[in-house]
Amino acid sequence: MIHVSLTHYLVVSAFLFSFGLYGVVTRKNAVMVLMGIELILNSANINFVAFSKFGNYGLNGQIMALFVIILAAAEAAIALAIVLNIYKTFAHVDVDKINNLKE
Amino acid sequence: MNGFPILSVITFLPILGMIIVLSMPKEKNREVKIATLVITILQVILAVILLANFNYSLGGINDPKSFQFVEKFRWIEIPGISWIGTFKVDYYLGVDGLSMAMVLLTAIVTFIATLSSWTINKSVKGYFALFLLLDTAMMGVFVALDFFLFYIFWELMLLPMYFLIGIWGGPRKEYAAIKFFIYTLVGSVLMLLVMIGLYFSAKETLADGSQVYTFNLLALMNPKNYTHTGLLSPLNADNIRLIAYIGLFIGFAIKIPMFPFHTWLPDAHVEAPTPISVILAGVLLKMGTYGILRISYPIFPEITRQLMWYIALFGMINIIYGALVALAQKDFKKLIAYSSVSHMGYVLLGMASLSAVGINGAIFQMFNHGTITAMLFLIVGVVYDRAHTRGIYDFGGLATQMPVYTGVVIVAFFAAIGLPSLSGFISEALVFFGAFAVTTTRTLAIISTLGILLGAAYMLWTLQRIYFGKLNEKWANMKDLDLREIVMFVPLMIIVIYLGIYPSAMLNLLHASVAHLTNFMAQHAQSFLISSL
Amino acid sequence: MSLYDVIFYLFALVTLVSAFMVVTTKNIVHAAFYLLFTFFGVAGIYALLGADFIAVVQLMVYVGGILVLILFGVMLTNKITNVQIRSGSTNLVAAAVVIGIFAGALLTMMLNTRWLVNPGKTLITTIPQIGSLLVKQYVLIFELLGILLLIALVGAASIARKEEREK
Amino acid sequence: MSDITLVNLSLIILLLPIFGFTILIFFGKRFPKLYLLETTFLGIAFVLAAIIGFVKLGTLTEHTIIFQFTWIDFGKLPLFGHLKFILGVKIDNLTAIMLLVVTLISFLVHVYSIGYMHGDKRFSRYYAYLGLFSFSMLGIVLTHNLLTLYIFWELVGLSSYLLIGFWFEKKSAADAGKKAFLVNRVGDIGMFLGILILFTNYHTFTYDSIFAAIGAGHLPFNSPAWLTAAGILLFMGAVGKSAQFPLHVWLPDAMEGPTPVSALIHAATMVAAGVYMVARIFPMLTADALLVIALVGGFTSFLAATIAITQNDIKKVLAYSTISQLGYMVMALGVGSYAYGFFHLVTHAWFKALLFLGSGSVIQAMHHEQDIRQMGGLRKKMPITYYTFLVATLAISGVPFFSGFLSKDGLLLGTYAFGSLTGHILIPIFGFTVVVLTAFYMFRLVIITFHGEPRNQEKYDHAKESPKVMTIPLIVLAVLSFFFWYSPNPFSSESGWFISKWIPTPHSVVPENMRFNFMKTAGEAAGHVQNGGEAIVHSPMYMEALHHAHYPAMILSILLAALGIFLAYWIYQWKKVDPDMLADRFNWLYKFSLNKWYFDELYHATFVAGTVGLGKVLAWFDSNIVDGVVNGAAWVTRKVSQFSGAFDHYVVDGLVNFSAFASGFLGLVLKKFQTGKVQTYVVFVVFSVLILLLIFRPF
Repeated sequence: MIHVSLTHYLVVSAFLFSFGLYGVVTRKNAVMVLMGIELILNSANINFVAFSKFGNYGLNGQIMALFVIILAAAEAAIALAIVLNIYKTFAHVDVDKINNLKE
Repeated sequence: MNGFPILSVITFLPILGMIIVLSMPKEKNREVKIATLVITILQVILAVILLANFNYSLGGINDPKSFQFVEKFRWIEIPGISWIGTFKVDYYLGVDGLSMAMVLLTAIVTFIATLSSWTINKSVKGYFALFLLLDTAMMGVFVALDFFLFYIFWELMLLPMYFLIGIWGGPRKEYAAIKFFIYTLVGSVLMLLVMIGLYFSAKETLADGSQVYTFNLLALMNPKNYTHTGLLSPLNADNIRLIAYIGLFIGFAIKIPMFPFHTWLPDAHVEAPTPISVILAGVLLKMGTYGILRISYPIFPEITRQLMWYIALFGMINIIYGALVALAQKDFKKLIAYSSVSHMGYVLLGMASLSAVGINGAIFQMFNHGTITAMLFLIVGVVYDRAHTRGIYDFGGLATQMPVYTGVVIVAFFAAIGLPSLSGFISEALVFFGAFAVTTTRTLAIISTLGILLGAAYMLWTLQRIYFGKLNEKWANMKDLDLREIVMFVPLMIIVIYLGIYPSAMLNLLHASVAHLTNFMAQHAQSFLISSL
Repeated sequence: MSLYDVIFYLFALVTLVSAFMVVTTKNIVHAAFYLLFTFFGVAGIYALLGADFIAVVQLMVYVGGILVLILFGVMLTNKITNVQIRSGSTNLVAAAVVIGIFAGALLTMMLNTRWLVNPGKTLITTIPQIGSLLVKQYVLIFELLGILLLIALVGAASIARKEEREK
Repeated sequence: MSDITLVNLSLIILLLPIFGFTILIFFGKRFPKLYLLETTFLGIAFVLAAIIGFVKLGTLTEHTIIFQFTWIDFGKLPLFGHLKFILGVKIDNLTAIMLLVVTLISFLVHVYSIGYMHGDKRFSRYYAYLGLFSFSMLGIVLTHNLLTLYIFWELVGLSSYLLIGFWFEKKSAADAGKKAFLVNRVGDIGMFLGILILFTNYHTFTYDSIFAAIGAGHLPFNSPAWLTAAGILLFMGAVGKSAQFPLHVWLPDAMEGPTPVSALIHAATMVAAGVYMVARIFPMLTADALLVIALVGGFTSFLAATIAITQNDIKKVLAYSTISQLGYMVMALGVGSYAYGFFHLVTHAWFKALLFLGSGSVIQAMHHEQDIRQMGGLRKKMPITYYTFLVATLAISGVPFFSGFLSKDGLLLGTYAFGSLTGHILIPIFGFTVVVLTAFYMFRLVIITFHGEPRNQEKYDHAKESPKVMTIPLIVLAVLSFFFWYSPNPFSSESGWFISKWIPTPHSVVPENMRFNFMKTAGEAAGHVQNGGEAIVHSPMYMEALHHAHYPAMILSILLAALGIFLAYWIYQWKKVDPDMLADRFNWLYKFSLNKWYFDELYHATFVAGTVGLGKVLAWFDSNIVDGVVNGAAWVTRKVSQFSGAFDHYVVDGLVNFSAFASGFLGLVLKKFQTGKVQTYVVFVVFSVLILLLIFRPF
């Protein structure tokens, strides 16, 4: 078995991304959608850190990962606030039924 | 006065007022009016302070040292443009006798127009904001000494005027506003072309010794500053200065308005609300003649001399034609509008003579026409406010009903006729003295004296049709002037009578500048011509 | 197969399995807990990659912050009394097909690309370097993110509160 | 009394009326009694004028006082040198006499108006206007330069306008005021041009400076023709103001004003201003100019007299008689009979004012009836009015022992001598014909109005003598119409103080070759009688001619006057001939005279209609051609823009519309994809990325 290399990490991240995407696409509950998004973000972060280790860019990748985490926190806060609002408005958080944007 | 930027203050004070007015709540109509009034009063006070500190012995015109209250600094500077070097525009303000008279006139007429705007009830806030913007633009035109700056103010004035006529005007306001706008815009375009042409024809030497293209009017007046290749340079054998002069002249002539470019005026006047007519006739028309004196004359002295007969001819046509057409009008306001055409003819005639007396008379006439026509339009406004009609034949016998008003009317009408002891006479007389003294314009001056008769004819006929005779029963309830209207008329009447009895008050202000201008033109007409050989 | 490799596979397994559970389980609360494991796994991967600081931050922010937030979200948006905590899914098959293809493409890309690998020296600790980068090279972004967080905080509070005030 | 005191007094006289005017305009409505103030002011002015008169005429006869100050200083100018407009007062004998005349008549009219205008609703306004008029008239009299003369000239025009149109509710009154002002303006344009010529050449307005320059041989534009032109143009002002042919048409209409105003302005003072002005500029008039003046004056006097004999309105008769007499004065000046021309101005002022005031008295007694055919027999009802009126009639007819005889005789003598010296006999013919006509129409007026039986019994019954406030001015003026004020000898004024002392004929400054032969200085040494103040411009030849003409002219004029009076009595008193029969016999002549030679109609058809018509044509031109070009340009622009609009619409926009249609179609299709669900979109995104991956195959 070969030694763990960059590709391994990338494959893990690719799977994680796909799972996250699957979550975002299939889930009805807005909170679950959010969870999917978190997964996607994490997968991206893994790539950043991995490239930071194996690439030629020093610690910049880690810094980016850090920023992504911060943004994720902000995004989660806002998104949940919105979800709360949606809940107050529609009494549910089913994204399937929230399609007032149509027409 | 040292260091205090009084000209900037007097020019931009209305902008401040505009901001104040805009920040007021919409329903505070009265407060908006009072704020505007305060601003215009402040402006009059500033103008009086200017006058009190004005040195009557300094000429101005082309001499930077004898301009007063000068403010000059670099406004726009873009260095290192490949084919023109440094592009620079100065913020350059200053007054001499010529502009001082106009600044005074603007301040006074604006104040009066504000009082007259009291009856405006439709979107008051917007009206007064535009009004104050217009005020700034007018003031700016008269104090700017940089062509670029002048042009900006000139154009700036167009915008509020368009809306003031187009929104607050009479039944055909859109037509009138568009006509005014397009006419003036045509003039502006011509002016812009000449301005650019001049810019690329002369270079100013800066303090550090470098030479740059310039918009500085004073630098453009010096034949030494012109380059050999400039299109409008007298040094260039292929120059097109004559065409440029005519273009520029048409640009200004539209504003005067000179026959045959005058037809926007009656429409604009008839449709504009009274205060705007007052401003239009009182100040805006002066911009044309002011521009000619400030820009065309000193920058193109040799061509002015070449064309003086034609200018006088158009002056004469304006006088006679305007008066004859006025005679046939049935609309009171239109009649006054045509009388403006006729009266501005005197200004042209006096200017065309190129003699000191004639130019003195012309500038004095500009001032007097400003005050007198303001009164005339206010007079129309008074009846229009009450009767909502302006047909001359709709009235009759108002003298019985409104004695105070009729007294004012008589003073104003006779001032317009040029009755001695009222200001209009001196200026018209000086115009004739000047124009007659010069051989070129003598014949035209003689013909133009007919205007004195025709002026009296249409004015007295109007006086008789509207004010004398039996009272039309329809107007038996018409009220005489109220206090606000009296306050509106009294300052103008005082000015008209005071300047009629003691014209030196104004002429002293002018004569250093006018003498300087005529001397300058006499000398430089030669040097401009010689350098072109 | 070194210990390093073993630990990597362990973490990768934890991460992927729990992530799969997150997106497949019907129970929201369960999903949240699976998510917790995912975050742990990812943190482990960070640690394996020598990013100790990021790993710690991952734990603190995701586990300590975001996850709690999500749980609160779950609590607040599902009627606890009804215990209707299950959540449905849509278009399962179609999504699975599309995303399967996508994942395939992604994996192909990952595997077929010849990555430029230049393993630098492994640092014992990255914290001083990250700190100095943050206050030197990235100081502007750093500050901006601080402001962004503040805004997000205020914004979230304001959005969430709005309805109540109207009532 | 020093010069400066006299100047100050004269300035006080000048300013008192305008002061009164200001007060009355502003406070007249609140204090209705203020008119008394104005009257008092005029009284004071008269007293001061009398003082000036006594001092000036008594002790300083040969001395001219000039006081001047700078009004506008232009500094040094190219073309004009150091230019100043100077205002000033000139007090010589002419001024002193005129001051007396103006202030006294003005005062009397003020007093008279208290009675005449009693109860008018604009009483204060009336007095204010009178004050304005007095001020302006005194200004004309006092000024020493042409510019101020012109200024006051226009101001009297204004006050005349206001007073003629005083009852502006009447359309005819308002019309008359306008007509007066405009007709005067025509003359004023000429005068203004004359001033322009003089100013352009001499850069001054002062009479004396101009005369000095001409005397030094400096002609306008170096041409004698221009000097003549300047003289005639200035005279045009007088033609307007003194109602000379062809601008005489305004004066009869001006009778629409209140009668005292007619007396003051349109008989005694303002209309005489023209004559006064000609007298002022007399030294610079060339022979040609003088001849024009004489002919205009002579013709005017004849024209007006012929009209006066048929008029039936009492004021119209007097108006034409005024024009005729003014023509006399102008003619006198034209023939070089300077002193008599001015003398006639003074005497005429008294008796013509008297006639008008008398007519006012009659009109009021008859309840504003002005038609003499409604009057008759008023002698018994109104004795004071009648006798004073009679005195004035005798004076104007040139009957010895009255003032009119002295002046008229003198000026007829002048025309006689002129005719015999130059051969222009038309002028003396005019002069002597008018004597007959004047005597005839004046006595016709007196006889029809005061003698015989009343024609309108009802009005007659109500008529009564006017109150004292009106009759006293009549008496004062009547007294002034006797000969003894002017000369101790009732048959000749030569020994009188007017001619021998007070009014010396000024030097002509015109170059020798442009004067009449008899006015040349060459060889005049013998006739140059300085001490008598006479004959300064006149050569011995002229003196001799004058001497020869003396008795023939006097006898002729007395006989002709008698003839006129006799004819009037023959026809109207003794009714030997029926006037209606005469009118029928000479129908067209009668019509011609009655309709004032059709001048009004002529002017109206030509000048007025012409101007108004031209105005209308130009207004049409303006709104259709000039503006039409503008609107046409706008139309063309619009058409072009419509065309390009069409192009835009069908071609450019066609493409656009097509693409819009296409996108609409697509939209219909794609609408299916717009589910409004975020997740669907995500799937699309993923799908797209997949497609991109397939296309670019980055692996």
